Amino acid sequence: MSALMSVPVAGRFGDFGGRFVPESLVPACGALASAFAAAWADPDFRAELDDLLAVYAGRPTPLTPARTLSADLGIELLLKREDLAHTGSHKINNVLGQALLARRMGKSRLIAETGAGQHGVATATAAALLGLEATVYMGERDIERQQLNVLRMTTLGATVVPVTTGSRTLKDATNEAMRAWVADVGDAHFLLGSVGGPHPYPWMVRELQRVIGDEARRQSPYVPDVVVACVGGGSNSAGTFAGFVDTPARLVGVEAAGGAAMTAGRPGVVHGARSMVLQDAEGQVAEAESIAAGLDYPGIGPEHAHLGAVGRAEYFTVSDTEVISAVRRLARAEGIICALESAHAVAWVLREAGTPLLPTGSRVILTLSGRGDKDMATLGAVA
Amino acid sequence: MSALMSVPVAGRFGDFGGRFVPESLVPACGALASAFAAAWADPDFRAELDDLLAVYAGRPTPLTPARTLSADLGIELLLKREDLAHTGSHKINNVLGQALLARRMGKSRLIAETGAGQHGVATATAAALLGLEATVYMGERDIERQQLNVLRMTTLGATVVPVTTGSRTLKDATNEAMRAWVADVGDAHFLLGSVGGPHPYPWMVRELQRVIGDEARRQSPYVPDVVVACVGGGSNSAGTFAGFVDTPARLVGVEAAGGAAMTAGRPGVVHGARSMVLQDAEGQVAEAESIAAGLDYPGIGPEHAHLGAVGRAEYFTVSDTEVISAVRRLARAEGIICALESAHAVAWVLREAGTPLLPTGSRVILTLSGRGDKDMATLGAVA
Amino acid sequence: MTAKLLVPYLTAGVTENWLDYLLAVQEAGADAVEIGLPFSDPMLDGVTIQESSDRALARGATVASILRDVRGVRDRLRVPLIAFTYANLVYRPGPAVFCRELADAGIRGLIVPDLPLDEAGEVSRAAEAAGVELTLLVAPVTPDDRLAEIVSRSRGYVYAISRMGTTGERDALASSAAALTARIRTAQQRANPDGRLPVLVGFGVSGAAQVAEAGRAGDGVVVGSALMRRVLDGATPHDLGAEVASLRAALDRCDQEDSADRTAYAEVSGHRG
Amino acid sequence: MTAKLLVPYLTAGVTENWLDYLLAVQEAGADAVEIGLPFSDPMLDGVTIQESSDRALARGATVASILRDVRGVRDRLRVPLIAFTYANLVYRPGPAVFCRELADAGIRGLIVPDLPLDEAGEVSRAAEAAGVELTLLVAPVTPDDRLAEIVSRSRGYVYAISRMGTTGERDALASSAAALTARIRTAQQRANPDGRLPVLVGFGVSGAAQVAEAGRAGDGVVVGSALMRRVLDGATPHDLGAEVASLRAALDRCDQEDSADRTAYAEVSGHRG
Ligand SMILES: Cc1ncc(COP(=O)(O)O)c(C=O)c1O
Ligand SMILES: Cc1ncc(COP(=O)(O)O)c(C=O)c1O
Repeated sequence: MSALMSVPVAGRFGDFGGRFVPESLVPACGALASAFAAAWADPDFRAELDDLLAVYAGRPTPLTPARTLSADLGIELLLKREDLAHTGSHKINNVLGQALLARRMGKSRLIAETGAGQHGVATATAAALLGLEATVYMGERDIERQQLNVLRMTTLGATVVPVTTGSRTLKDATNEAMRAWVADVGDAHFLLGSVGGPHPYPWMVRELQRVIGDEARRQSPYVPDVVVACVGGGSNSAGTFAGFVDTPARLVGVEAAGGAAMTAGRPGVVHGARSMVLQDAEGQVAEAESIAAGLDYPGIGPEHAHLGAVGRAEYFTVSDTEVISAVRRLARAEGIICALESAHAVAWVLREAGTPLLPTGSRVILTLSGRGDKDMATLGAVA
Repeated sequence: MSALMSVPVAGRFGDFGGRFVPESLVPACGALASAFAAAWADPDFRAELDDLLAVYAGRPTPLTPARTLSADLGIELLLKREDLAHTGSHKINNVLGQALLARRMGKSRLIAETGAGQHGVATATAAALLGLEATVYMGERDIERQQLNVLRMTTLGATVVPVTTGSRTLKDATNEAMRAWVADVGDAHFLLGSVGGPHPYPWMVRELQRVIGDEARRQSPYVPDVVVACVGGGSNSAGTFAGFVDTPARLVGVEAAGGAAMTAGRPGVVHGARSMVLQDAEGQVAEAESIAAGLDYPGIGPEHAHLGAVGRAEYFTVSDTEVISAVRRLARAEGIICALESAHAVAWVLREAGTPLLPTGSRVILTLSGRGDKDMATLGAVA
Repeated sequence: MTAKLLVPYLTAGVTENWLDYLLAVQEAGADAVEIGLPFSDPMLDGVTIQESSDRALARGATVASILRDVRGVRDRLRVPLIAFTYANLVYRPGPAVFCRELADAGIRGLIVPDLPLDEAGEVSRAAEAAGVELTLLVAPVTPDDRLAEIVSRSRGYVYAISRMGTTGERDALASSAAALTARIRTAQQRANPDGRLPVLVGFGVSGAAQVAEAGRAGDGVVVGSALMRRVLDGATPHDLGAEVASLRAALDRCDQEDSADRTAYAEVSGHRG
Repeated sequence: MTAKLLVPYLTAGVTENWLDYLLAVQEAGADAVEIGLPFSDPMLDGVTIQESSDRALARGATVASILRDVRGVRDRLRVPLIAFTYANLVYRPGPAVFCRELADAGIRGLIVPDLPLDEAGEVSRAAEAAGVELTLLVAPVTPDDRLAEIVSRSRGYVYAISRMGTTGERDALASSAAALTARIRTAQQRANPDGRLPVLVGFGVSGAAQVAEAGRAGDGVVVGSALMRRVLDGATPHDLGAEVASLRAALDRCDQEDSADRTAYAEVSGHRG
């Protein structure tokens, strides 16, 4: 099983992955793959990153027993607390790694796409820390519903560019970011926020996020029965799964019902990789529709497509309504307000505990990918 | 020197402190003092609290070198990162301790006052975690400028009661909370958020916050020349100072120019303790006026009054304008958006670095008491 | 005549003509009047007295101006005045100065609700030196030994807090009132069987029925918020006098029904007779 | 006549009468026409072609409807058509099916900008089997060895991306265009000195001057955004024909000035003659 998660040959995860990018980007992707491989094998680079993760980003994040919910649901639930990481989500793990890499490659600018704004905030943060410029592309619709994060990015000195095309969400922001990269591929590093995109991104981002799973594995008193995480592009889940893929633990990814590439999509090519994609019969990419801006994305990282195809991981969906009550229930039971994205994983556990999918007595590790401050306005509006 | 910080005899810190409360509250204060003394001496209680602080609240928080600012300012600046603690500020340290104590005392309700809302959020959090009820009093003016935290509290299941009297800020919220406590002293614990109030609060809250200073002392490679923290009621500073009071480090508290009890106040009695108080010639308490809701308070904990009187700690003020640029400068230099409250400490360092107050080459530990998400709307408005 | 004591509370300075209210309640049968020196942060007061305090402060009332007012009507006052205020107003000028000023204005007593027994030493000495009676408060939760100590250190009256909570009108008088006055009497009996201070019941007493009930429990009753509510709502001094007169009547009725176990408080109180 | 090639680009389905634009540019002297099959996420296109694609999709244009349209005017078409679209539209039905459908509609070539050399195998085989020419793209940043490989695998033309960036009008033609076409010719020379594919220069070419410049650099030029901008702004087929005619004239002028180093592309291109 562990071979599933190793370095993908030619950027492939089984039938998925690859590098479907304009010729103008091919050399840059190649250079990035080599640079990351070299850096990842370089103990100095690893040490610098580990140090930043510890003294700057607050790692390790705790593994918190959810005592009340566990008792209520008849399971043992442990929460991996990425909500406590600096900037408020797991996104910082990836961003610090890539920003260090960009500096090592002599780049002066970071370009990023963002949905919920967490990746944008993390990118702006790393740029400030390392003295790089940052330009963040964000759909107009996401700008409206994630005002807090827009203010955070500009306070950090980043330029936020509103994207007005298509569904005005993450998919379109990603298109714009890639266009911007094509135009400045020499000076800019495209700091992709999840495990999608052309090789080496799916592999690199999963490696940078595996700290979640590796830590949880070390912190947990046992190998759990089930490991569960929400899935947007799939980075927090990929990072979590990486720590458990070689154990008997079941791996569960939870998608937004309105953005369920695994559950409702078909194989396709978007944003540089072959993976599962929400699309119509002709191949036009569908617009995702979820209350969680970070899951409002019609694609998913290719490794998930592969893990799903070979049956190593299972994928389910939950509805916006379930998600809203999950945020509230977790808040009231455990005193933790998680992000709407993360609440997808919680909602699945709440729904399935005691069913054959999650039998009573199950030991569960759930990654809380981020905190919910950014979502308070949205939640207030549906109160 | 360490005697300064020991258990205050009869609740006194030199000329300051005491228990100036209605007779109706005297027995409750007495019971609380005994209960805390017993709990604090009980290894089981300490172990339970330490466990919660670690696996739930994310302690220890890092001590982050501020590399860019250090280079720019010609000092060595280390940041104690309470912004990374669960709920986003140091307030959780105190709240978890008092909530555990309340449960141990058989109380079913928590009553709290809040200014910036951080203490209210922390209280709502601990109440949810431990299955207690929470009622939080908050000035109407603070409710307006800290909307995010109001939504967080209600999401956590707390009742937020708007206070419409006086300056409609923290002082008035504290009055209301004490009134509510008088009316329900049997079932309710008054979970005071800072080192003010009647004995045992100033001592108890400082003990619960000393984890900040103790950790920083352990994490720092050296005893710093200067330890600096912002001062509202004075809890994050008291907790920080506690770790260094027996060293040669200078202790510096930074107040809001508009709420400078130490710098512009005189001895007086408010909210149960004799301390320094902003007041007029007759003794009417002044309304503080600061951009930082958490520092909008005319009083200060009695231990600070004492540390100031005996010269062990120094107190300075910074203006709202300096605070706003400090938030921005820290964000752009280090990728950390701190709370407006915490930015007071930063602003002082920015202003004084290289002056006789903070000579070039100084080694400084600065407590960042909280994160700035809650202040983004305020900051956006003054952009 | 040795009736139950009726002690109205008035926030000093609440209106320009606040002295008219003072004189009106005196005429209506008050045995003494508590005058509130308004404080910015009246921690133990409910909304009504907060509002009257805010109004007085907004009008520019100060301790000095109030004492000046009081001195102005000194020769028309036949009942004792008791100042009710918070510790910070006492400490700011210093307890000695503060108490001397009260005495100079002819004020007989002082109540400081946020100054419990343990903190009262300095003010107590200053009051005594100035000839001002510092009345201490007892609460339903005060334990017996502490209660005995308070009773022995209190001057003028003993103030029985009828309920846990702030000042302010309530629907019914708490049962704790009677229990508390009984405990206070026991302590008084034990300490000094021959003479004792009157026990005033206060905090949330409103309306004739409650006044009568409180009167039965103690030696007298303090009525504050119920009166200040009327003032805030626009009652004239004459209106307020009528209100106090009706409370007086209710109290006297209860007193007669109850005369069997009446105490000869006139002999122990410095305030009447 | 062996002039420089002029290849206009049109987003298929952008208006109901889009075929009129197609026929008009043919009449105005186009040597071939790229027809864009609109895709929801045109990653390599600038705002103009994004907007035309969105408009076509909003009108309900599909690959099937477009191919139907094309079949309808087949007998009036004298120049080859080249489909320009993104990989997902090719993979959804499968490359074999997709390419057969193109061929059935009489479409001669295919360009897929997000299908670089390394990923092109399957589509390339399917295209060949269906008799469709899969034209590959070369970018200024493409290294020499890779460029040689692309040149040898490209069919129909070699597409030289004139600049780093998306499609869309620019103020000036990048100097990288001439450098790139020179490198491509060197590679072609080395591989097959006797015959070679025409090199088309595209991306951001607009206006007569840039067309002439691009024509001098390569064997022909693709003009897309500059034309689609006019269509979006309301130009009629006649207007667009006039525009293309003026570009044709500019290109021919440059061609004559430049005739010394002209290549006999007619002999190597499958598209003309
Ligand atoms: C808190 C949080 N969780 C999850 C996601 C989804 O991304 P991924 O699936 O890559 O972890 C996001 C994306 O913005 C996010 O902000
Ligand atoms: C982030 C933060 N820092 C500081 C303070 C001031 O409190 P203290 O001086 O007790 O630390 C507050 C109070 O709300 C706060 O929220």
